[in-house]
Amino acid sequence: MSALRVRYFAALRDALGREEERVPVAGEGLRLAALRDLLLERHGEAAGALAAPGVRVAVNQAFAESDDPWLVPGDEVAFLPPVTGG
Amino acid sequence: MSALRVRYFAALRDALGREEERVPVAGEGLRLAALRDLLLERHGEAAGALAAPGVRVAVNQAFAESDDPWLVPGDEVAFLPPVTGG
Amino acid sequence: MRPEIRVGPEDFDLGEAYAALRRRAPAAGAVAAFVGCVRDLSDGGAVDVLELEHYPGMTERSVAEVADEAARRWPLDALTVVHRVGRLGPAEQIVLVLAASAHREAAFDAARFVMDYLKTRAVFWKRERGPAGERWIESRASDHAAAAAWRDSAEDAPER
Amino acid sequence: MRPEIRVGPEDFDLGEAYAALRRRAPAAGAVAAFVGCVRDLSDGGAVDVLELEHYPGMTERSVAEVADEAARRWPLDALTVVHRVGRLGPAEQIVLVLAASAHREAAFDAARFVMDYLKTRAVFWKRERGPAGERWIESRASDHAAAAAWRDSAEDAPER
Repeated sequence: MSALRVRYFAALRDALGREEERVPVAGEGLRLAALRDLLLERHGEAAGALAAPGVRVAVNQAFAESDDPWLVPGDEVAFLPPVTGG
Repeated sequence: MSALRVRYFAALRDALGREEERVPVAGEGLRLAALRDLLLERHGEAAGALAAPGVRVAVNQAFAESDDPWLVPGDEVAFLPPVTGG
Repeated sequence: MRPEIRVGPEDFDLGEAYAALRRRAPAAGAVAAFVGCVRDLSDGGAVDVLELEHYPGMTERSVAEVADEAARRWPLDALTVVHRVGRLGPAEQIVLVLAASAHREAAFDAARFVMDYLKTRAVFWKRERGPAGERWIESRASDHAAAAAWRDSAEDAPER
Repeated sequence: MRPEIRVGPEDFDLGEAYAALRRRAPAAGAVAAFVGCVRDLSDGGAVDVLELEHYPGMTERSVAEVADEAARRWPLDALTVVHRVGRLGPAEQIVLVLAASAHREAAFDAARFVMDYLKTRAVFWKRERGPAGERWIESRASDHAAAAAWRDSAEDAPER
């Protein structure tokens, strides 16, 4: 199944109105930056929340330090608002 | 009973070889400084421990900040080595 | 020393967790502990329910990383971190930290470090519900300052 | 807020003391705790027995003064201090501090302050017995430095 699993947590889930979605990708994959463009196109204004200050992205449950990571089908990408544990 | 109760704790009890003693005083009492002289006379070298660094004196269970306090019969005077609680 | 980590909805018992820690570190001279509970009043007003969301898998790893960092910085004999998730009512327990060391300085420092880092690095999100509705709690500047202070002091961290 | 103080030979139970503290401060968001135990090894070598001497009356008052000073410095909802006396074996519990407050900073600070001040101001004396004989423990310079640091910071003590 040639898709990414994209997950939204906490306030971002509320903003996007969903907790996850499948994003089909071509076999060779795409950069995280390209996924952002794709999500903006798909969700319009609501996707602005993904670029809010403090929002971080995890690729396969590890924080991405830039928009450079290359994503391939099967990867799990999560958008995480600032954490408030403890 | 016209006496002070003088108590020694911990290492000072070992040094003086006793945990307490009665020191008779005249009706009008005496200063803590005078009690020290009296104890030096009574115990000789052993009483040197009472003037060791860090030793404090409590009069009626409150720390004396100097050798000035005036002691009257019935008072309790205690010599306390540096504390090591906690 | 392998930190004991637990993330889940179950409540914890400080006395039992302490007894278990002492079994792992019977010779430790000092144990510092912290328990965080739901307050009935927050910046947003009265609180009826606190919901703790997490990211299963990533959350456990983020807590373990905080604990491992504490174990690198201080000579700990044992370390326990328990963090609850799900719906909690006022006064319910949220988080437990126990740190055992030979001396009190390391035990206190490590417990406080773990709490400061959990606040800013562990993957949890809190939502409050009260009479005024519900809201996601925002991260506190003071929590980030507390965590940053440890980072700044990393070079002269105690090496006892 | 009236600190709960106990000085005596009886052992204590952290879990029970915590439950009692929570009953006095049910709304506190943060509880910091410390337990100090007899180490089986000290500067003087192996330890078989630790003897804790005190001055009945004056000792209780000195502990209460430390607790009261903590309560003046931080906004505490509850504070418990238990200190044992008499003969203790290796790994036995000596001292317990529990501090409850709205926020973790005050709870941690108060618990640590109480320990630092107990070390230098509370009227107890420790004697160790081991294979090498017995000796009165000397007060540690690091304990005096820790207590002095609080005195120096008195002016900018947190007033939360």
